[in-house]
Amino acid sequence: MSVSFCGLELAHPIVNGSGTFDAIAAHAAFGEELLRDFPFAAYVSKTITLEPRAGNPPPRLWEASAGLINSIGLPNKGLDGYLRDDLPRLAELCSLARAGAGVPLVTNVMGASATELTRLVAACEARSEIAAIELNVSCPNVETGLDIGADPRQLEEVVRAVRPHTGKPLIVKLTPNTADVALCAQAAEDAGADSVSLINTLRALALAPPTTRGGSDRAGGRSPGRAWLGGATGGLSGPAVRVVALAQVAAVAARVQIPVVGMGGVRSGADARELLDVGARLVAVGTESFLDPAAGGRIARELEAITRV
Amino acid sequence: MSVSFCGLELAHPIVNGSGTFDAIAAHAAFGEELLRDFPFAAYVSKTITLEPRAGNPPPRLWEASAGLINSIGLPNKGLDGYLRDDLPRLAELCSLARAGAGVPLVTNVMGASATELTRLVAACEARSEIAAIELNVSCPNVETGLDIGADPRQLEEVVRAVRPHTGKPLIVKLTPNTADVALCAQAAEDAGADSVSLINTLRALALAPPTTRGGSDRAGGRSPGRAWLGGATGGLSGPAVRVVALAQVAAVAARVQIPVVGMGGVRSGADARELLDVGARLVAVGTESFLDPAAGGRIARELEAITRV
Amino acid sequence: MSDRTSARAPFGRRLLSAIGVDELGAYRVLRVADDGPGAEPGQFAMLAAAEDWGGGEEQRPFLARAFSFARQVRGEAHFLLEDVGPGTRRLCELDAGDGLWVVGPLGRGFSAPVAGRRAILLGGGVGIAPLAILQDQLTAAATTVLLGFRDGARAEGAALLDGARVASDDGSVGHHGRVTDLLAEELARDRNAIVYACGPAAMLESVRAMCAERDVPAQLALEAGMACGFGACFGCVVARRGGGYLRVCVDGPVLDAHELERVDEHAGAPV
Amino acid sequence: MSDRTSARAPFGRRLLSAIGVDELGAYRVLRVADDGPGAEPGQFAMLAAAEDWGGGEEQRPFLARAFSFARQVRGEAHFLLEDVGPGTRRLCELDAGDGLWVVGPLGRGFSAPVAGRRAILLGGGVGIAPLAILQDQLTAAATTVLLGFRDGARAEGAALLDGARVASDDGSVGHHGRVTDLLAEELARDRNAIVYACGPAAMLESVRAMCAERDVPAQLALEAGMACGFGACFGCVVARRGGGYLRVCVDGPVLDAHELERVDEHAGAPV
Ligand SMILES: Cc1cc2nc3c(=O)[nH]c(=O)nc-3n(C[C@H](O)[C@H](O)[C@H](O)COP(=O)(O)OP(=O)(O)OC[C@H]3O[C@@H](n4cnc5c(N)ncnc54)[C@H](O)[C@@H]3O)c2cc1C
Ligand SMILES: Cc1cc2nc3c(=O)[nH]c(=O)nc-3n(C[C@H](O)[C@H](O)[C@H](O)COP(=O)(O)OP(=O)(O)OC[C@H]3O[C@@H](n4cnc5c(N)ncnc54)[C@H](O)[C@@H]3O)c2cc1C
Ligand SMILES: Cc1cc2nc3c(=O)[nH]c(=O)nc-3n(C[C@H](O)[C@H](O)[C@H](O)COP(=O)(O)O)c2cc1C
Ligand SMILES: Cc1cc2nc3c(=O)[nH]c(=O)nc-3n(C[C@H](O)[C@H](O)[C@H](O)COP(=O)(O)O)c2cc1C
Ligand code: FES
Ligand code: FES
Repeated sequence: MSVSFCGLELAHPIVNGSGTFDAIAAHAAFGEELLRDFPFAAYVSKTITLEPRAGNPPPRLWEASAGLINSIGLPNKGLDGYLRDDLPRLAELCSLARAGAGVPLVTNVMGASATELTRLVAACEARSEIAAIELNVSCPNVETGLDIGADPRQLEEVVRAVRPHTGKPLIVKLTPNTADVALCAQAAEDAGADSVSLINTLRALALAPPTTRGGSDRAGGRSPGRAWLGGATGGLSGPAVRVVALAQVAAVAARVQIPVVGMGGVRSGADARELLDVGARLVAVGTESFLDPAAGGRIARELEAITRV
Repeated sequence: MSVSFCGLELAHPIVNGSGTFDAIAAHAAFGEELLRDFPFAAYVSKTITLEPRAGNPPPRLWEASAGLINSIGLPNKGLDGYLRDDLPRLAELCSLARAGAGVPLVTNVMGASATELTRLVAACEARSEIAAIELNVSCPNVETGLDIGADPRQLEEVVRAVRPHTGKPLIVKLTPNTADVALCAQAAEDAGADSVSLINTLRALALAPPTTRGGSDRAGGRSPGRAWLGGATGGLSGPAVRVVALAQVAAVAARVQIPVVGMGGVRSGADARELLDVGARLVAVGTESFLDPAAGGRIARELEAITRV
Repeated sequence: MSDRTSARAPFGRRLLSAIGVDELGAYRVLRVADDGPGAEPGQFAMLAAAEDWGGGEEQRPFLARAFSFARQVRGEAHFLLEDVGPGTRRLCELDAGDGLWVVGPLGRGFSAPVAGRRAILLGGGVGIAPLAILQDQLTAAATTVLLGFRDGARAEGAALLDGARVASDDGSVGHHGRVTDLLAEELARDRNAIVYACGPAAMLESVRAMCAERDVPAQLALEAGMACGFGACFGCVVARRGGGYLRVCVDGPVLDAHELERVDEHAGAPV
Repeated sequence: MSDRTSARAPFGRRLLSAIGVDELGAYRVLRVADDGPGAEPGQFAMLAAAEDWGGGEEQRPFLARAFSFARQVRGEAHFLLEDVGPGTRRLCELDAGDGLWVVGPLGRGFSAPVAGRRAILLGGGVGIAPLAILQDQLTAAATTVLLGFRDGARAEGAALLDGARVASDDGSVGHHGRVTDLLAEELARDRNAIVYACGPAAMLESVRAMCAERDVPAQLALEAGMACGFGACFGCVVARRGGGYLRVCVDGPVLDAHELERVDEHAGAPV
């Protein structure tokens, strides 16, 4: 099932969705088994920003029908902290992954402007540990991420500005919260992106339950319409969004020539197969890894089994 | 729980989503009990177009995770057929509904252009049986419906063109498949709409299962990526979309002054309460009626019980 | 059995309880305590388990599922189930006393045979279900029962009806071949008949064609993916002869063969 | 029990089977056949039923749920459950032999008491769970056990530990009032202690404050809504003293009281 993606040779088409798998924490929790049976053919870092971010106040999670709403708020050490502390460690883990065969490391970055993104991309360009760069222009929890990604014109500008600063594969992660995602994908391709990835989470809202488990009201008195999440609105992921993702990935793959990384609600090899069947080159697994840290490997095996048939 | 909506006095805030309850067919199936316990405080017709439409070829349905994808394609007898055959019958049923108390009849119309919509609206204006008009500018299964509704500028033009032709309450049903639904709601309000309703279904895709129940392939040979629905893509509804609807309704209610009809995945009084809590005036029930034709009434009672607390 | 005016369903879903699930070869017979109105042969109900309906990897079933009344006896409604997916599987696992959401009886059933004509009941696979309750009510008319199955385990379903001639695709029981072969024989012997058929789309299509050719009246009980079962969603359509579509749930499930140009591949029982 | 290096979980979820669910007053004790590594006191596992997880009107649970190891004996892991929602309810209904998806042991457990200090185990409600396995392993050190409950039915949970002094909000059992009243007494008597606490946020916060005041070391086992339990989602955070956030699942669930400015309202056990 090996597949080539923007010049990278991957053992299979399954990778992780940015921000859904912390390889450092997972290694601390699961040890060497994680590296031996590393679930992904490439590893995507969570989103890195120029300045350090603490992330949103809790609560950050809400369980929706067949899905999860998150409002994490992109906590990260900032570019310098990432390059200094995390990148070397991640690079080491990636090189040891798959019993030493190693997996490429993709770094996902987000900036509020073309200037910020350019600095982030330039810094990544300078680091040989980084095999590819993913631009997050789609995070619904951060105003700018949304705005840039939802507007084809702005998106094209930003990608054009960034493109010259790296020779590494440049993946643009699109927002699903837009009228015509294929138009955005087209804009990214026209601006020189090597790949587009989608979907990010769908904008969603969860309200604080009027009463908590004990029957007593957390807020002290019913406060109608009070958002549960510290970040107010959040992003929906998981099985609930799978068919929406499938529609958007199909629309994008039909529009652009560059390879597409499809994701959204994938739980099984059959789900991954469907994204590939509508034109994705790679499939990313996010929320399902929360239910099973080894889900990516299981899905890759299931995919191979179906595909051999 | 009585509520006033654009000058109409409703017994409670629960109505039906357009195209999810055929009162004529339901009366044939359930008889007088339907009228005695009529589940909705107002009745919304399915979408009517100028010309008759047969609708999309089957299959038209797909069950998604915690939701339903439909690609019905707005089958209807066309304006003349509606006014001649269905309207009188619907008006009669509405007058007998709720044990004779009666419920207002809302007619939902869709047109490919301002001209078409104007003709539809003008025709409705002339019929006293119609209490209010809902403009469907959001049906993901029909190109134009999508385009108009997703672009605030176009939407404003259309509503401005239509507005002068009726003195009846004019509800604009927004599409959720857009970058900033509040902007679209604002456009509708600026153009003179009396209310906005949302959400319509989220664009989604279902693929034909590679093998059918018997293990034999319906399509004869695996055809990767073959759409299951006769209409290719469809619209997702039901619990899977509820938190997306909640976010969009909250964003819209925060933006506009006109009353908002909220819908999307409502299964219970608690779900309806949440939509009201974020600012909706009325709540529409769609898919849940398929699981229980009397769901609207149950939800209204649950809502009243919670609200009294 | 009336002429196209069918039994009316109570408004709203009813919470009934399962009496038990019995094996019948490859099939299961679900028995439900049902004090509701009598069903016309050919009518169906929308069923969903009250507990544990959905979830799991697929997060399905979500919607209720349609099943023909196979029999009604003293406050019991019987349904014949074939496990083809998450919904039927869950229903097959119901224990006595488990709750069941039921909407129905729904749809238009079979209409009475024209006096003097022999009734030929032709069923394929799980599609034999509505023919059982039909046979129960066709006491007057002379009837011939022809049933076809994929294999022996399924053929045990024939026990649901009396005096059936059976065909099986694998030859394990009765005629080795299609049940429509038996129909051809019967019609060759005596065409003064009316055919009541339910089964896979391909079977229904050849029944339609054979009867049209020989100009024998035929009533076909169709299937279609359904969300509501009472005409609300317009999802269950089949193409109508002369254009447009019919809603299987309210215009059918039993349709006069003449109403169809052909039987769509999606319009039959599980294969 | 080690010093902050905790037992490592096998990679990936494991399918284990339930041995049974026993009543313990208002709580349930779920016993699981677990051949996995030993858990440190304070560590937890993410649990989900292999069948019938989700669906229904809410279409929940979807994610796995976090539970502290309450005990480990001869290939059995015990979890103390309080039914507060769809996930815990489903787990309380497990029958012997039912499958269970388990990820764990996860997180950082309690650390060994400083030699010579008395260990005070202070638990509130279902939060007593990790104190039971802690007591099992604290054989060496002198221990005092203080447990608080809302009412008598919950107070029966005290049987999980030996020699507990009990307080109940409704006075039905033991001291009529808060368990922290008992802590005040104990610390007044002898401050040369280390406090191990788990329970509702409000309780943990007053334990933190009391111990800070009296400058008694305290380890608090926190809770937080969790999606993954192994540091992947960054969803389970609490504010860290001096800014930033800690992930309860990997930096905790047991935190040194000094790491927190205060215990957030969301960071405790079900009230
Ligand atoms: C009027 C009527 C009467 C019927 N009577 C009977 C009866 O008496 N006995 C009986 O056993 N059955 C009967 N059926 C068929 C029965 O309703 C279906 O077998 C049942 O709905 C299947 O549900 P499931 O969840 O088990 O399988 P599903 O997962 O729904 O799969 C069943 C078939 O539907 C398609 N499918 C697969 N996935 C999906 C999806 N996500 N969304 C939509 N379609 C999908 C495939 O073709 C698959 O083979 C009847 C149907 C109708 C309309
Ligand atoms: C480290 C750790 C150890 C724990 N140990 C134990 C233990 O030993 N025993 C035990 O009984 N419990 C324990 N818990 C708590 C347990 O995990 C929760 O009670 C459980 O997850 C509740 O799930 P539920 O589906 O039953 O209830 P939920 O429906 O998840 O509701 C539980 C609470 O979460 C909130 N909530 C309600 N709806 C939602 C939603 N849709 N999404 C998110 N939050 C919602 C409300 O405050 C509600 O009161 C522990 C938790 C952690 C983090
Ligand atoms: C808890 C959580 C955190 C996420 N963080 C990021 C992030 O930092 N950057 C990003 O581009 N996407 C992020 N995502 C989006 C995922 O990468 C993915 O696009 C989305 O979850 C859909 O896939 P899934 O349904 O398989 O989870 C996050 C998703 C979740 C659930
Ligand atoms: C089968 C089906 C048919 C629908 N037909 C229409 C329609 O004709 N016009 C319209 O404006 N919306 C239509 N809708 C959208 C619903 O009115 C509603 O906006 C949507 O289903 C979300 O609500 P729900 O999740 O409660 O179903 C339809 C929805 C479904 C499921
Ligand atoms: S199933 Fe809904 S209209 Fe027939
Ligand atoms: S629960 Fe996911 S990081 Fe802690």
